[in-house]
Amino acid sequence: MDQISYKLGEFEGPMDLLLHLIAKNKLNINDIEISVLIDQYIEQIRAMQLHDMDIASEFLEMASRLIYLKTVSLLPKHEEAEQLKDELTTELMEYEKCRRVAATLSTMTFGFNTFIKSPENIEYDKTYLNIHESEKLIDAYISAVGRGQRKLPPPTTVFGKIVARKIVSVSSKIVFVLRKLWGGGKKQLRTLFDGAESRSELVATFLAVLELCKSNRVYVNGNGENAEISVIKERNKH
Amino acid sequence: MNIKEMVAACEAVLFASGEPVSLMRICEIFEVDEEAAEGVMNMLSDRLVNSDSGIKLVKLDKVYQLCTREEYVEYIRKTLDLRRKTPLSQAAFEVLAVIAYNQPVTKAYVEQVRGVDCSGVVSTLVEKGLLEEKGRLELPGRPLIYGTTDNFLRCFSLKSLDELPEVPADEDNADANGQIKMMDTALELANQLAEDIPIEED
Amino acid sequence: MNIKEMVAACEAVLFASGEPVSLMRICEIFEVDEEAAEGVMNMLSDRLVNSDSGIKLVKLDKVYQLCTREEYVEYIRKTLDLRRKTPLSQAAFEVLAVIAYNQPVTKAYVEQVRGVDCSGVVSTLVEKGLLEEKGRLELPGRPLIYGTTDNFLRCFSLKSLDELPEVPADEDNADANGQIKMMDTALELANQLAEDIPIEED
Repeated sequence: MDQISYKLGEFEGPMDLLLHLIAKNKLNINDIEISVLIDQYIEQIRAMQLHDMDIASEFLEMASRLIYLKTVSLLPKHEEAEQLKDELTTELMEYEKCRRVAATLSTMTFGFNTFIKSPENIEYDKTYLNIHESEKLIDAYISAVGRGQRKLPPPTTVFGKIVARKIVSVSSKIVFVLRKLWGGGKKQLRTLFDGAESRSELVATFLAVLELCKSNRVYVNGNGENAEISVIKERNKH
Repeated sequence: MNIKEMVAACEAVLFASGEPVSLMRICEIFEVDEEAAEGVMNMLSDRLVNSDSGIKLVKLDKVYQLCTREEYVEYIRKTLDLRRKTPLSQAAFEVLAVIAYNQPVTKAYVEQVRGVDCSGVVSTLVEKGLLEEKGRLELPGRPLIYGTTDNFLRCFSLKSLDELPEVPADEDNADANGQIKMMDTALELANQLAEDIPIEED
Repeated sequence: MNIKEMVAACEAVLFASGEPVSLMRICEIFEVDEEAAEGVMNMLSDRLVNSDSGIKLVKLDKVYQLCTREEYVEYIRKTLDLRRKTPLSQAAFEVLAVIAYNQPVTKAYVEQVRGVDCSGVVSTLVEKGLLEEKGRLELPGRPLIYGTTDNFLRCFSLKSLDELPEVPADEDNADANGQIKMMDTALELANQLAEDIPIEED
């Protein structure tokens, strides 16, 4: 490889590195040649390791994700690989958009050249004057501590992961949704959630619907979260 | 009190407060209606310009604030002993971009888009007064949600969030890609569902 | 730089620094001699007077400072007084509630519960007379502990802390709440998804 002289610090994260590689290899972001990308990414990480650099866990996480993607691409059935690739593509496009906006913002920093003044140091009675209902305190307390009155809320990263990572049963739910739509009729979206037994099942069903939308297999139409939402099978695939 | 005095008094109030002062506050202080207050503010702004003042009046959403004119930045930097030329890091611009266009959002959302942890950057931006807490999301763990501040508007010379530049067109995806359209429908749906979830604001 | 610009630049420097600036410092910043600097300062002072500004230049010994004109003090007082009526932010309410129900507690405790730094909020609440220091904890670092004040009781119409409304017991949403709760959960998650999926706004 020609130039493995980058420092990890030059990249804002694994996504940044991936976009760099995509640009460098003139790959089409909508249809990435995944094997090229993966090889180069791994090579970068290796090079960094060789240079004894501290590699942030995010880079390693992405590496393992890519390796997994490459592995499933080798399987005779490509469905999961396609899904994972779509997911990665969407994320990359989104991050690319973020970078473009950031670039625009960074040209608009003229206002940083203006300065404001600190407030005059005038001594005055700052005692709070408003009167509130004492119930306001309950709301605020519940808001701070949470409904379950946990002492410590789980870190927000937990939620990133729920969505970032596929919950194992999504593919089973895709089958479930398609089976429900067998024959091409319409169904109320809500009914897909009937009989769900756990939170993760609900998540999986919802993700399955999104996945199916994404891959053009179902069509969602209607307004509001109520009755009008229906799921239609788009084509007779079976 | 004649109008000239009122302009001067407003200037004194803005000067002393340092922080942005809302139009409503001005109305309360001087016991005038919004229109009159706005008129006074415009006069103050004009006078500052016409008298070649080093200070200008900026309007952000519905608040007003006095600040120095850009052209004198160097002298102020010299006085205050400030060295830094680039105001923010690349990471900071990215975090601001995600939050400005999607606010209010959780840190987890920003991390999701950028693929890296950004607690540090977010708290720095809160310290710099560019971001602030906007409440919590009604979700387990009740994550905090963040949005931009009036100071953000001032720093990026925006009058309001409506003036945020459009997301630059994406040539590659512009050609009607069915895939993306479908995704949009799914997004719309998710969005509609989301609308019914209360978000607490302060 | 012409003389008008220099006057404006000096004004900007004095404005941004907030504190008195010495003549010597002005000379350094603008690379002029004392006489020239004094000339500029006099021009600035005159311009402020002639343009009926609410701000004036004060000279003390060889130090200069911008400040508001005395005749407008009343309005500034009024502004400050009105500020006392600005309702608390959501963050402030949360900090107050956490302390009210668990007092006396350290700032660290509140931060642990809320998951974010809240030094700023705590000191604002102390200033507003809603919280006060209640001593120190006998722990390494001897952290301060905080509790609520009599003014807090007044603001929430409470006779004593015993009257604090009870936080409703949590009806442990894990068990047997049936379909409706499940759907709520799904909607909440949909919200989360909506948040995590890019939505373009124009």
